[in-house]
Amino acid sequence: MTVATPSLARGAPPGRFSLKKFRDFPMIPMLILLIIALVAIFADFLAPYDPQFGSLSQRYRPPAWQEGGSMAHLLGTDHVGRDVLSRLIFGARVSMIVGVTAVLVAGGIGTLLGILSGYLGGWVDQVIMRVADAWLALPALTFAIFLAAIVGPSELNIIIILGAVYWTRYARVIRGEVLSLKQREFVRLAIVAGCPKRLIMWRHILPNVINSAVVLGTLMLGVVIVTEAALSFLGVGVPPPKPAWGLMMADGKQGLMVGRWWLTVLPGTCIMLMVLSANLLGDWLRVKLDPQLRQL
Amino acid sequence: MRTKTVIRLDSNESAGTDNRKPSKITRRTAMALSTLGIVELGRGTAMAASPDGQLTWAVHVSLAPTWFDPAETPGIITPFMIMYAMHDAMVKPMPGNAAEPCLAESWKAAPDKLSYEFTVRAGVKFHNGDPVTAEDVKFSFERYRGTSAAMLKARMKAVETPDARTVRFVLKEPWPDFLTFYSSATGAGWIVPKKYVEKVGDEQFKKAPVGAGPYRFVSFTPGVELVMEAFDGYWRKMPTVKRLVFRTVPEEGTRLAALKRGEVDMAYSIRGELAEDLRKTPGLTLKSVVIQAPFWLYFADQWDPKSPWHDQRVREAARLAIDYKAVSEALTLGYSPVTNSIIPDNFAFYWKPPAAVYNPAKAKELLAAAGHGRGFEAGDYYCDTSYANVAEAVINYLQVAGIRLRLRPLERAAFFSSYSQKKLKNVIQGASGAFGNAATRLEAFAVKGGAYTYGNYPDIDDLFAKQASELDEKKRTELLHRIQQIIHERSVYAPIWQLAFLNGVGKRVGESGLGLIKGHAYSAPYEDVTIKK
Amino acid sequence: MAAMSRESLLSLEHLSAHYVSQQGARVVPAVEDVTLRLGAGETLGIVGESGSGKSTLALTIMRQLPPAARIVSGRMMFEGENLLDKTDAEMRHVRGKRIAMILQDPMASLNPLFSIGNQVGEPLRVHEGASFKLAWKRAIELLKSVRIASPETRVSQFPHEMSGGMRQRIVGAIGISCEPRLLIADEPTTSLDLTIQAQYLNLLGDLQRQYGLALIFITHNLGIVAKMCDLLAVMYAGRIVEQGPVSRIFSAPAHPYTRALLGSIPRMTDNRGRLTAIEGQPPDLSSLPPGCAFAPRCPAAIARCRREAPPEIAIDSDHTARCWLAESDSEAPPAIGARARSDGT
Amino acid sequence: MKQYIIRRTGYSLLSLFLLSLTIFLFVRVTGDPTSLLLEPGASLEDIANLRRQFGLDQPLWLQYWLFVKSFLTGDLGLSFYYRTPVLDLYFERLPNSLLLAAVAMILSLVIGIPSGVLAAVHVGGFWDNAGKIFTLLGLSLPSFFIGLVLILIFTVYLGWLPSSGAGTAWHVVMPAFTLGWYFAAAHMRLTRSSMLEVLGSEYVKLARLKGLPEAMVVGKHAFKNALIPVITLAGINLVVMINVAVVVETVFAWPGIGRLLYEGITFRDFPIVQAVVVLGGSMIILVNLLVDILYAFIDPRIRLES
Repeated sequence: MTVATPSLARGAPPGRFSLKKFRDFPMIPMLILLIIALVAIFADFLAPYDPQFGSLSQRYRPPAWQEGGSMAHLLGTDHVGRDVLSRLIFGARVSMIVGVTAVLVAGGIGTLLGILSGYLGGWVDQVIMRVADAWLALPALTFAIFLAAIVGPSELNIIIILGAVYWTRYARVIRGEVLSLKQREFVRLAIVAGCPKRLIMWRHILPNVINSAVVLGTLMLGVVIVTEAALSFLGVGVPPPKPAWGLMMADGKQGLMVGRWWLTVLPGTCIMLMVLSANLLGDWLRVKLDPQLRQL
Repeated sequence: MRTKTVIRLDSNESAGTDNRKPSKITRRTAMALSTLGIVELGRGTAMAASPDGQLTWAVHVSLAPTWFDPAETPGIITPFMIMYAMHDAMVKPMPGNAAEPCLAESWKAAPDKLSYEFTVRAGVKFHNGDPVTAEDVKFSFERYRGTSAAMLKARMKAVETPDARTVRFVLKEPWPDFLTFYSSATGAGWIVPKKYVEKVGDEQFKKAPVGAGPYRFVSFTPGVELVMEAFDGYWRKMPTVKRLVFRTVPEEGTRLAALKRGEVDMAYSIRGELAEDLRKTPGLTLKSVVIQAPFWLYFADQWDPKSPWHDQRVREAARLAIDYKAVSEALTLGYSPVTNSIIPDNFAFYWKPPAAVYNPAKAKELLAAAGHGRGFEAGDYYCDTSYANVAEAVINYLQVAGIRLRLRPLERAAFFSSYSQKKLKNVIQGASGAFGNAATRLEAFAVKGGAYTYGNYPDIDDLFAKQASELDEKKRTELLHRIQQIIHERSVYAPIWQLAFLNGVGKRVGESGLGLIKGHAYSAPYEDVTIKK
Repeated sequence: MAAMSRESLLSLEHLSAHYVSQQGARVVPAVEDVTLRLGAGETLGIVGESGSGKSTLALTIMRQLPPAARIVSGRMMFEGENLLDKTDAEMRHVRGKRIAMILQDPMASLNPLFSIGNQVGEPLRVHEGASFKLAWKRAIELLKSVRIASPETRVSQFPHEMSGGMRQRIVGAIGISCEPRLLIADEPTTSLDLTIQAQYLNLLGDLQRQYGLALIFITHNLGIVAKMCDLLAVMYAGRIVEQGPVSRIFSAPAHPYTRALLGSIPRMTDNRGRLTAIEGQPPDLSSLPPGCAFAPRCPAAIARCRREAPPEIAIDSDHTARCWLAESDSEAPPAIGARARSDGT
Repeated sequence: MKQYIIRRTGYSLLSLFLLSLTIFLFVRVTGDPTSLLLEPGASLEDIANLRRQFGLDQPLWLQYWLFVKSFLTGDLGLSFYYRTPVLDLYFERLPNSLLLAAVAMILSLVIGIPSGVLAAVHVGGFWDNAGKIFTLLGLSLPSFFIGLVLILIFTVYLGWLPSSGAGTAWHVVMPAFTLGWYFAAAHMRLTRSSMLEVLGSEYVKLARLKGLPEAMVVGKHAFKNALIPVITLAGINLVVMINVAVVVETVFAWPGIGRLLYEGITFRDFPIVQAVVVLGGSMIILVNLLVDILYAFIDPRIRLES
């Protein structure tokens, strides 16, 4: 896909012969993400059934092409007779919202604290990094269950949980970036010029770490969605009957043993496609925007 | 109920471990037969064969050492899974009899109902060889600190031991439920060896428990497995299986896989789809046990005049809108009986209500009459996450009728603490497997001040107060039946089903012990469990 | 100064190296039709703007191009052998032993995880089978010869403990460790400050005399060329547009581009001196104009320049230029130099 | 260096304090253990009795103080559920967890690092793409799914491997693979990108120009440098493994710390949750410290810092 010779491409001044032109934009991943996003937006028009309700008499219909399936339920039905296709379609919305928002929350908190920590240094840095350490030691699951108990289960809750769990990754990476940015001339110049700290962080530091945050975000999207599935497995994920891909997999896991593959394989494929696309896009962005970014 | 094929172990050729002294066996057998008067005499002598082989259970929960000590029995069913093996009680539920004399040979209540006198069975021994005496019985009662311990002791004036085989419980005032509590609702009647416990202390006792049950403790690894071995001095009969192993396997699918591969012989709690698969797998059998855990919908807002749930017609409509049989069929293959009551059908004072009806048309009518012809927003539907699948099915039916609810599954701990702290509203999907009788259940769930009562009806409270002091069994039964009837008529609850516990049994198992004792979820009595020859 | 030896150490004949995209759809001629000769002990300076192909040319000589690049045609004679005929394994023994190269960034050229002695002695161990101990001893000597103070302690230290100038000298030591016949230095002094730069250039000069090295200097800095080199090649858009003895070119540049460069010689005080004094942007190598690549920026361009690319036209026996105007000898409009000068500050 | 370690340890203790306070409060805010150890419908008396037994009737600050004190004296109290000393439970499970984590980590590194190097050396080639697919599968499939599929194949259909439990080497295979795959992917990715970056560096270029054999360029000059971030990540991942391990341990009934914690949480077994989290935290801090020291050992630049 890429004729990568980073040594030549990196930091090339404008006009200089550059290999960037050889890097093809990852069309297919972008297209997949776009389709998922469109499906999520227009779920109401696309889904043939209400994703949250079904009839027990219709339960466990296999996909249409399999024996016993019918065109009425193209991708079959689940344990309470809900249409799998409709759930997948609405699941795109739930998973997208949960995934993207959680990444934004984690990214927002992490970037902010990372900048503060890296730029201000001293006790601020110590406090933020120690909190991050303590946070890291608090397993995501523990946190998830506690939060579910306090706030009650909801998508919002999952977003908060995932955001709260993953901000430390951003904070660490961004802090590292800021530390090296601080040594750069334009920042030093701004400091010498008496620019207030707030302004330096806002005007000089933030725009320069935003690339890393974006790249990290695309890579985190997959992690977040898979974590959501794990939480559902343990019963503290997106609450049923809301359709989310991870929840659908967790709900359908028993079907694996009895040949009801569509209950797990279909949402699993959706997750895979999304994670795959987000990662490929992230990889591309990483090379494009910031080849230095290695963490994760 | 089923005592037929219990003794199918005429295996003199069983692996050459036959080093028993025949005299001992005969004595024990004779004892068992004389007291029970069941089991075929002719076969009895064939039990001279020593226990053999090993059976392994895949258990769905983590085993806790507290379960090895009857004194700490919490009010949940699971500890009895182990207690039936390791210990024995004076009186306990056995096949066909909810209060069968075990370590007690017999008992009688004084005419004034102020004292109960038990005779300890002669010649019964603990695993360490000590005889079971009246002292042990007294000690065990006084040592007991599990569920309802405070209440038991508060009502007790004295525990007397006139001789080594006689124990007399003297009550402060008549208490009709004493035997219920002593025999099944608590662990107070399960006997531990006084001398041994006093010698080793409570901590050590849990590490190396000694009891009077059919199996003695061998080893325990928390979270992994418990191993027990047949106790050849068990009074009732010689167990036929040498070793019992209980392995914790939390994931349902894994339990089934282990069963299929023959790693375990029995797997507890195999639900829904997996149960279907189990049923189809040659060599494996599905064994369902109905346990004392009814499920229900509780209309928490019914006392709030502003709530639509205040209208009895709405509650009734909700009850009519749900096809309980179909739900049971879908989730437990139809094994969970639709009893239409919040009281387990094996409990004392249980009143059998009319069968549940599924009539969506009538439900709509009722709703229309109540002014909700086009349906209504009925609020939240709370449930324990582990039973969200039941909720999903139920909520679907209510939706069809026009009762639109939002499912709010809560993680188990959070659910039960919110439930009891009265923080939930609208509709609650509850369940209970607590021990006791109809009165104890009603106290918690229907009477003013009950731990899970969100509101009360004065007539019910009155009736309940009356029955509490009623000594006449018959009158008391009437009063309790009346309360249950009122609850049914007013649709205070919408009972869903009484949960069936579905288990898998492998091909090596002869008698699984499952379902022998009514209401008991697990294999028991273990001395009746056999391996197929 | 300009004593050309008849025996040439290195001679490149019509050498071309292209970057090819994976699908082969796009071709970037980074080095195009380069012909060069360099005798033993001589010093050649290669100058040109960024992206003109200087570094690619150096890497081509080393046969160490990035994977996307290929040598598409030409011959590359070194000590009588065509380097292009060599297998990769054979070529490996030329690299570092017979031809060595120094990279421009001394900060980044040393592996931070290995001691100086380890890295300086490495070529000896690889090419001459020296033992670690022997290589270590030799490394100390080499450090001494590049004038590193107290080499015995420095040798076991790590790159981050050295100053920039020291690191550059260490890189130099690595270059000469196997006493190569040719040393290619790719902008060796850009990141050094002035005094160090001067010291380093003196050092290289000394080493060259001491070991009889031929040197290829790749630089932006015409001042360095004037100081150090016998020969000069000016590159533009992958081609050598003018080459010859330094003195000749400096006194009578034949190509308008060279003239522009000379007009913008940075003063020695400006150590960052980039050759930016010419109007317009360097061309995009993947879409070169049909004629002379410099034509769009050339103040003296004629119609023919835009139609036809000029060949190397001999001005003198050892002075060539790729310019149609050079055919009719040097009648370059003097205005160019002047104008470039006025722009270039 | 010594000072650096001391300072680092001091800050770590601060983290530990924060952690203990957080977990102490969290666990108490969110549920009542008595409601889980008693069936709904239990009498209020029993509940109060149980609360007294657990010491939950004491004021919060006193409970916290007792917790800290017990921690410092090395006695972490009795589990509510097991009524066994928490420390016993912990150390009974620890070897299993360490075994699983170690095997999974080794597996992930043994698979991840070479395939990452291979992918970096053949960018865009077969190995790179194969690695990418492998990577993304490991990253995008929830581990319970992988676990159940493995059980389905190797236990139910083939009958080769035991479904669950611990004991023999065979028992470790499926859980370790399930756990290791996810991390193999992460390690492969990081090795690849860090390797690519190092391969593009000037010193690798110089190493090539020195005429070093490619194996030596990749193996000596590039690999060692590329390894630094991988080691850092592996250290952090050891921590993350505890999280992911909960699912794996549940699926395979692996008696590890993760499940102990999970059960502790679901039963609101305060002493267990507190102990596991705080002990786990200490371990994490230790690992981080070791990683830092190892890092300083590999990369001499850090040695000079303090």
